[in-house]
Amino acid sequence: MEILQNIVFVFFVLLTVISAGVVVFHKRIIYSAFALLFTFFGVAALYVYLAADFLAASQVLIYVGGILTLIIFGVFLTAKITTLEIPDETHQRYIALIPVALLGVGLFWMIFSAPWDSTLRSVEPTTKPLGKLLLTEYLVPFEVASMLLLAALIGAMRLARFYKKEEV
Amino acid sequence: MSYFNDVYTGVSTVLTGMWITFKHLFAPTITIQYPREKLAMYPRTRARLVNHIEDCGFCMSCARVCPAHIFTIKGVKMEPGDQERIMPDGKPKKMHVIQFDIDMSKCLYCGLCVESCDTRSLRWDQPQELVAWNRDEMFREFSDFTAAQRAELMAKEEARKAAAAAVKAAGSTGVPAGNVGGTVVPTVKPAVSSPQVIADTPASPVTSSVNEVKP
Amino acid sequence: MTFSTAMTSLILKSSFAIGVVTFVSLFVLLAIWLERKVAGHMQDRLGPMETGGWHGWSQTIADAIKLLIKEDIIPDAADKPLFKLAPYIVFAGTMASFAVIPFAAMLIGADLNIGVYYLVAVSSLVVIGILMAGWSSNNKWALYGSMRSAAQMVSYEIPIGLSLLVPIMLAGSLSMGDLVGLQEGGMHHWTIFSHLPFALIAFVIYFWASLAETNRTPFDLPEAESELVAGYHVEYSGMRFAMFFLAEYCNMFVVAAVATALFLGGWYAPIPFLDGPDVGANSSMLTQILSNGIGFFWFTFKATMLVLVQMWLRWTLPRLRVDQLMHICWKVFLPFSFVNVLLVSLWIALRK
Amino acid sequence: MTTRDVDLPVGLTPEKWYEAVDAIESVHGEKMVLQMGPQHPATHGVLRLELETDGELIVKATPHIGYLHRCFEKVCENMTWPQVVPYTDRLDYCGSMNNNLGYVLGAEKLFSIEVSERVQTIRVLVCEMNRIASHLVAVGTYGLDIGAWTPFLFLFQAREHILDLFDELCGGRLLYNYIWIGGLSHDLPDGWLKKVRKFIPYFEPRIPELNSLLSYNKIFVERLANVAVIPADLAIRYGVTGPNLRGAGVAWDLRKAEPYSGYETYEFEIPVGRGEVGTVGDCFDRYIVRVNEMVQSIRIIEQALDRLEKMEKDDVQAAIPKTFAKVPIGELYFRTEATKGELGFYIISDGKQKPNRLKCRAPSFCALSVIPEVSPGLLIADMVALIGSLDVVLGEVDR
Repeated sequence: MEILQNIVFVFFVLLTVISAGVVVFHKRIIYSAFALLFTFFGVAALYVYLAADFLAASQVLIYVGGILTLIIFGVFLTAKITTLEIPDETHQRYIALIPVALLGVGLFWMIFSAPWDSTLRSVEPTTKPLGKLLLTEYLVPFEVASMLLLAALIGAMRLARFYKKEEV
Repeated sequence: MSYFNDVYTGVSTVLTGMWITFKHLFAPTITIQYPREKLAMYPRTRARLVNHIEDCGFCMSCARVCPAHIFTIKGVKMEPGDQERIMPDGKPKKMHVIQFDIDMSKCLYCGLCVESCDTRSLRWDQPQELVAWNRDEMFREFSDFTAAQRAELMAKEEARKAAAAAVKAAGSTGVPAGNVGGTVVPTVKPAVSSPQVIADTPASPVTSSVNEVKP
Repeated sequence: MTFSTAMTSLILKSSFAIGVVTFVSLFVLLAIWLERKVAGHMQDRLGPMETGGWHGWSQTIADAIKLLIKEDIIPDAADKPLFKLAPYIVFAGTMASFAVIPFAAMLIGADLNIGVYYLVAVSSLVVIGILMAGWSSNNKWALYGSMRSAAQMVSYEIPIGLSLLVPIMLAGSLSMGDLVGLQEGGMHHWTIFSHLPFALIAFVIYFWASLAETNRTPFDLPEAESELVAGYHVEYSGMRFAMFFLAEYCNMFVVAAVATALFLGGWYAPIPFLDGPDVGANSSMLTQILSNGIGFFWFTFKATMLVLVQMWLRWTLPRLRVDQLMHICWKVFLPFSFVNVLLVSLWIALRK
Repeated sequence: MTTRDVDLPVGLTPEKWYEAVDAIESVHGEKMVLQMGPQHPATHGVLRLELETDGELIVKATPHIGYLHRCFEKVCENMTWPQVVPYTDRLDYCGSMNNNLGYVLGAEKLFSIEVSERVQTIRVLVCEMNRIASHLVAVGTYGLDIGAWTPFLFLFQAREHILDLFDELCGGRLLYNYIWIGGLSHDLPDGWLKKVRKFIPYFEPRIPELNSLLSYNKIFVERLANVAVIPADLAIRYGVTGPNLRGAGVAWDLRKAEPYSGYETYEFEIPVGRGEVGTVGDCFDRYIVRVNEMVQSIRIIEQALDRLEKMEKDDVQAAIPKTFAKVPIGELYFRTEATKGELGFYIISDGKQKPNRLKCRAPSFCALSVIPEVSPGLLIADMVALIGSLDVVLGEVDR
């Protein structure tokens, strides 16, 4: 069983990494957007391996169902999307090397220093503690975030409603 | 308040509609299972033209009245020895109808030809299935003359015409060749070698004499 | 976990998956036939009567074979990789939902403790598939259809989620097994009847919103044949079209199954007398099979009845317009379900 | 069209706002051109609409016609006077009897033919039955356009009864060629009037059923109310007639205004749009006028039946001229109220056996010409509702 699980794990890792590569490197923006679907999905699968099933489902629900849909809408609404050429020449590549290298070092440090728990655990119900924490300890951040989103929502509506259909 | 009113009318009209369709769910069906059950055709239904050629007197009224020129009719005058036949309208048959073709693919199904047929030889029949695999099947021939007979009769007619023309050329004032039967004037020009009379809508006054076809 | 038990569980799971796929295919064949029959009889006709003898029972099979052997046409200007991928994503998104559908007490693919949440999440995959189909067809009508569909499904997920919250709050669990298990013991224990009127309102809202989720009349704007010809699958033919079709009918079953599980008592019979025998830890194999079989029957029966209601509505109602669709979602369903959730939580708090 | 709302954000002058909007529009002011038709299911035939859309909002709509052009007018110039009648069948193929009547009455006026009262009554009877059949198609397919399938089939059941009656009467189900210059092609078959009599109690309950299933369904009403309003002045300006004009609130019906075939002796009302659920002249008014006209047609049919049952049988072909040899020279315009509106025939005769010129004034053509005027600002779904409510028949538009 270990082997099988490892195979599945490697599959999801590859799915995530390769599709993330497509997102970054593909020249057609629509492909990048759709490749994001597989990235999100792979990441959700990795969450399941970390016994975070609620987070996995949230990942799919919010990122795939909400954000990715929005991104694709945005891409669709981009003018002349079919003929859009993304310039692939990089500018100032030597200067860019410095932050990239720093970022890489940071990431690798994180990867190697993090205490990885590689034992497989059965999925425990996480919803109850999550809900409890959200409504007790993290109540203020939770509410502040929701207020922010609400404000953004209302603002977006205010902006979008500026055109008004004339009463016929 | 109008908001709740809208919600109420929305729900209630949907339920009313559902009730109506639900009642129809158990209503007897009105369709029939076609290949097994067939509806009777009405006697006047315009489905396919048939010509009962023995009654056809070559009066050409169908061809003249047809808006779509679907008829091709040829006739030759009967010899005195040929079998005489009294037509339904009381007059003796005077012409052999050597060709009577109907191109149903051009037909408008207006029924003017059937109504104009004095002898009621042209009628509608009501086949249950009116299908054809190709256009040739829509082309219907009604003359009961074989090709050989037709050629023979046409040769005879030609000989007669030639004789008449010869007489005419000799200075005699003969009766115009085509004036037969008093129904139509198939004007045959002597110059044309073939004596065929192709039906076309002539510019002559259109007879619209109509008999009620009681099927 | 020893290797043999692991293999047994793997085989069991795979056979369950195969069983689900078989069941779904059979159900879709039945549902399409049923749809035609319902439509026919509502319109005073008979529907298909020829193929296969009794009331044309094999008409759908014939159609499926026809679709299978049809030429697979891909438009020249279509975005070919996406065009080919889209039906599978839609199909996968729909089939993934079946993992948590509780057909019977022991016939649940995976009784996740976040069952309902998982279901809501995977259904969003379908949106992406539809967007992909509409975009890649390179057809303006298809694009309109997919945009409408995506907007509609994203919007209607909110009233669906809120109305599903009511039984979840009442049961205090997200697991499908728990949600159904609490409704044992006759019709008056079903959520829809045991918690009047909140559960009833939630059920009605869920059912209507699920029509939008499955693109059925009166919310069939993405397909609207008189407006958008066929919407997002206008360019699809043959097997790829069949995938969309299959997914659509699967979706109908999924939403009906969720309604059954959460509101209508799941696998329990209306009267306890009609339930299967009780199953304990040491019941015989036969008892287990019998009990689950009867449960399976009741579950599919109820879900099929709901699917029939969906068909009934389809053949009764006209279609809404885009702005009215959004109006109903945001200004009717959403306030009603919000108030409903609030009242339920108050009620729960007061009862304690 | 879209106009800018007046309530600007605080501190933003209209000038600034317009500037900003223009800047935005110049970036993505692209309009999408959408070809609706000629194969589109909602265009009722082979109409092509070139829609310029901004999202789902229509900015401009241009109808393109001619996909069903059959040279009707030119063909008629090569047909003898009675031969034209079968061609008029094909104008508005849903209301052939009315087309026959329009031309025949014009020709009868030319030839100064008087037909007997019985023939006139039969003509009125069949024309009103045909009007019901035509409106059933219009209303039924309208339901189909809006997405309701079942009413369509219910209405076609009723239409099938009428077509069966016509089949028995003259042998044609759709193209009748029944009304001839100076008479009718056939007399009534035995027992036919009784069958028509039986049709009335069958048909009358269909209308309330239709109303509760479709007409007053909330979704249907919402789809039609206030959509694509054609006000009375616009309708008159474009020459829109028939139920479309009456839907705009103008009680104009040639059967009342210029009665022919003895319509003045029948009691019936002209249903007009009253803005029941929205504005006068919206899609719903045009729709409901058709439904109400069916009720009025039933009234006329009942009266005609009463008269016919009392009348002595006479030769319906008595007034048909044996030959059309003496053709008067002159020109005339005769108009009748066909199912779609004012159907006029402008006939020029130069004394020959064939019309010198036959101009047909088709009501659907005028109705179609309103589309560019009223369509800006509609959604695509509204466009479908608009075309359906105008009830255009392309056979008549293209001729």
